[in-house]
Amino acid sequence: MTFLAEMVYIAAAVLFVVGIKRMSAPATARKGNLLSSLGMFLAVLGTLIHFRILTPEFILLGMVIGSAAGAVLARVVKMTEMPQMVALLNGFGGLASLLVGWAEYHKNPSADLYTAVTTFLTVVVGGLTFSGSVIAWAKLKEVMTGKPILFRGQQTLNAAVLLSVFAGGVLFSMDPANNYPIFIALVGVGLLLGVTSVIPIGGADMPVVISLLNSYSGIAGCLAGFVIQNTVLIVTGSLVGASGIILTNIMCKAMNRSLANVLFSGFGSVTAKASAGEKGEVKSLTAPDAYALLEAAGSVLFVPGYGLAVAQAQHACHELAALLEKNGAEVAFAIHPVAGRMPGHMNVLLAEANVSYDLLKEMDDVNPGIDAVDVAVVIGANDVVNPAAREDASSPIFGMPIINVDKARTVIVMKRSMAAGFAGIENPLFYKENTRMLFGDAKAVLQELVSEFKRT
Amino acid sequence: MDILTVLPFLLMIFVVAILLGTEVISKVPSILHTPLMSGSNAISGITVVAALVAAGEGHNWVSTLLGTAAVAFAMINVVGGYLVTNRMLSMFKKHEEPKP
Amino acid sequence: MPFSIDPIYILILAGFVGFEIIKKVTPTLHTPLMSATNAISGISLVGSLVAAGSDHLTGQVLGFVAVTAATINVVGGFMITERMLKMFRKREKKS
Amino acid sequence: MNYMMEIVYLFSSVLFIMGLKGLSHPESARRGMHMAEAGMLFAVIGTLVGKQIVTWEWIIAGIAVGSAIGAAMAIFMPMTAMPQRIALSHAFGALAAVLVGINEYIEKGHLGEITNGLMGALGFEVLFGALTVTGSLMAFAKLNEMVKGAPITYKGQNLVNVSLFFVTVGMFLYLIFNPYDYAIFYTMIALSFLIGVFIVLPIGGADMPVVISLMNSYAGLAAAATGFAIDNKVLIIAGSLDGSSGFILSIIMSKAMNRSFTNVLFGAVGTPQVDTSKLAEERPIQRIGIEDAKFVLEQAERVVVVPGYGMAVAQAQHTVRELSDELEKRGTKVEFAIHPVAGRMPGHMNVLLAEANVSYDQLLEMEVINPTMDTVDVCIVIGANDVVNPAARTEKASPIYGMPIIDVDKAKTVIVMKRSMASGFAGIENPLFYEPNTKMLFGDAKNVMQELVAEFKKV
Repeated sequence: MTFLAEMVYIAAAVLFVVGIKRMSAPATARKGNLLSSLGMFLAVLGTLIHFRILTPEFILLGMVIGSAAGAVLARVVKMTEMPQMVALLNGFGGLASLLVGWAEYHKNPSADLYTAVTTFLTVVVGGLTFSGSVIAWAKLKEVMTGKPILFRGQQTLNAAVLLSVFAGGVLFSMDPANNYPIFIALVGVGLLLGVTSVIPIGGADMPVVISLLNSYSGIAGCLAGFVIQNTVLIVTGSLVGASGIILTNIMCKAMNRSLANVLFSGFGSVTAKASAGEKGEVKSLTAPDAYALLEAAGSVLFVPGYGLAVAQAQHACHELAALLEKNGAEVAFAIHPVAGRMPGHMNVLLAEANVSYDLLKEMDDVNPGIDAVDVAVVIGANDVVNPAAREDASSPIFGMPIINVDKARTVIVMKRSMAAGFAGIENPLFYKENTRMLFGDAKAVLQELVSEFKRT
Repeated sequence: MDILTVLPFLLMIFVVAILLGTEVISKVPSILHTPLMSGSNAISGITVVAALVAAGEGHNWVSTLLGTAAVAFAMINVVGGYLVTNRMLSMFKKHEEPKP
Repeated sequence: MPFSIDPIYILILAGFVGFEIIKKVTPTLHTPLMSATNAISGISLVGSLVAAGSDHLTGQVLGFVAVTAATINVVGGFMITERMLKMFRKREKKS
Repeated sequence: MNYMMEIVYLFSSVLFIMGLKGLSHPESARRGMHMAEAGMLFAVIGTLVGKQIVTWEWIIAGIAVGSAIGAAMAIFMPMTAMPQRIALSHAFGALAAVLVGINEYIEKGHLGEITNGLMGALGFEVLFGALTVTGSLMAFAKLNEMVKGAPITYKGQNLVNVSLFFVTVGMFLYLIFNPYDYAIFYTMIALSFLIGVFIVLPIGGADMPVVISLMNSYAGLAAAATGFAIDNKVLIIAGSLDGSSGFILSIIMSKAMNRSFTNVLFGAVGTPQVDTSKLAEERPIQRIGIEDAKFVLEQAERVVVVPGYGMAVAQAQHTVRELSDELEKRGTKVEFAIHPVAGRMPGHMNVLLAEANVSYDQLLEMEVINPTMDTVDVCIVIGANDVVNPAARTEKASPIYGMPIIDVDKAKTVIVMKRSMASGFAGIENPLFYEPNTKMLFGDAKNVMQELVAEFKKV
């Protein structure tokens, strides 16, 4: 490896780190993205110039196809479909690492132990990332059922697959030169592992899974870096790996679950224990009543859930917020960490609808001052505002951090009907003294409110 | 050994360590800035590692002399730095329960 | 290639850096963060380039697919991140 | 270099990082430092075992002498002398680096193995090292008042410094391409010793925190350069951790003093800036006696103490803590507002108060206390002056305009303890003293405090 290429790699690594660092505030984030793409450009340029690359036409063809596909994907994808897109991209990352490992092995089958072990790990992690991401993508896209797929002997099967990965790995590493078939089998088993580990996970747990696969794709890249002894791959791979793990951890905490619980239990399906002893009475109200409430409010807090995005009501919501602001009310949006389908998803959806980012507040910032809020409007969110998480020790979501809307002076809950939420847990919020239910489709109701405001 | 062959690795390590240092240290609250300084000073006494080799390889008396002096100075940093940091940090206590 | 400890140094240091930096990213930007790191992990493009540039057919084919997959990541990832970040605007001054 | 030793080094590096990370909270700080200590132990043992060490006597002698001196300094130095200790210790660390560098140069010179790259690393090592040695010694002398603390300036100073600097850098560049020119090598070292003296001479005592932090950074860089010279990663990591720590601290310090980096290095401020921005109308000041002060404090629900270096000089921190205990016994909430440059090095004041048994959750940073200043009943300013000077906020003509200050003037009542009406270190008039809600309590900080405590105990 030439000296100059290594220097270019160092510059690229720094650009990546600085780029991510800039992500810590919306104002600097775009510059950061630009910097890290510059880093990528440098890394590619350095590699192309300083390796004796014999057949550039294949490379160029691959890069043209890849760029075109990537650009098209990036242009057309809807913001609600971000999770699918990211899942797919994770998959491609894993696939690329898998193929690099394979090509490296093919080029030099009689490698030493170190190279054999790292190659085997690269291929398995890369394959698992690829197939796992494809399954996650299919689930999110609803090509296949979002429900956990459970069958008898599943645990046994998983254990068997895992065991065969290890056994195969050991066999392969002992004598890589004569074990091409075992290598191919390992590729297959790695792919199988991705499938078996993602199918039992339900749609609600997808944020965790995507974050985890994100981390895996980084780890796969990092391992590939070990195979070809390339520093910039190791640095960036571990950056991405760390990022994914941190996000996974945040997601798990926000959902009050342990990682092991998500991976092995298939939670999304079960539970549904209606534990509300006295239900109390539900007070519903109509759009004009809600208008009167909002019109008089000095501060309004919107709590959007994924239901809002499904109804494509974020634009109507923004319009209402703007009208309320014009009316002199203080408006903010409280975003639960798991709102949406991947980390930070809801923020993007609201940003798309032109909501200013200084109105987007994190749960931890909103909760302490929530008793000063006049009206909290819950749209399409359920579990993340369920006070049972705070009060009812027997509830399955007990201990999960929630947005304490029940402490606001008045709560308006927009909901289609009284059906329980995604996780099937009864929500005592609906029966609280200060809660008013506003039934109907979120978008239609919001539009009604907007026109109510405009009339005056 | 020509340093140019290992330089890239070393530089990469240097750069990444600088980035890391900046991140870790910018989180130290100003309460602990003095212990931070004496602590990181003790850490930089790691020069002792190089000094040990210089003193102990026994090539000639100049090396031994220079090396020994270096060992002594570096050890002042290491021992003194850690001890004094420890002494300072042991002073940072939370309130005891109010006496009855 | 012989075993060397150097890459392990770099791995561990970079891991620490990653943790420190990413912990500070605001939750508001978690989705862009993820798509950006995704694009960055397309760095396996570097490895793919070497593979695709080798002198035997299998390597070329594997490398070709790898280059394609990695480039999708790189280009798609950066572009979508840019697109998202463009949406995060501060409120304009009210007229 | 064998694997085992490299792995030990790697382990040490990780321990160092975790150690510094631990410092982000007083709770975890000591455990962190224990980790860093263990890291150092491993690194030393690893080197002794892994390298082909032939002679032991000298190593043992060096370790014994160094440990004894270090331990003695650590145990017996008073906390107010912390900046001096740190300055000295920078000098020692840098000296060790210089010696190692010279040795490497001699040995490799004998073998004829100095490549251009190696020379580059060695050059950095001895340059930074030598400059840090004399620079820190100068700082030490100034802090210890062996050399006068005021800036020493003369005509053409900047010209001399700049030309010295360029000559040295020129020699360094020459050496990279002609590494075997021994005379130039040693002259370069001598010159950088000189540079160290010259760059600290014109810097005043008030700017010492910045200088110490900067020296800290240089000492770290010298260690990192050593790592490059002998291909040792743990030196690079530890050195760059130290380097970045010093760098961050000097930036924080410069910001807190409202000065730019270059300003500190070349401006020779700290020179009593002739400041004639006297207040237009001489307003009367209000004095207050001990008994009245006690009365005011007794009524207060929230008291904030703003200590300055004057308090430490008067050794009044223990009495201050006694007063705070008395007040807390009465149900008053007592806090300490610490300006980043209070004391003589970063975070110095916190250590002094911690030594006097003040709980660390009572020590608040400037940014934390300022927003709630208007709910403070009484603010006691002891031996601080510029860091509470509202002119920094209001008066554009003031030399400290723009410097972040603790907004004591927003508290309901301010009691300023001061020896006399003389202006502070920087010689800047303080309009705080003439504010209607300010009461002046003249006298020696320690005596006044003791009287105040006695007054409280009387009841």
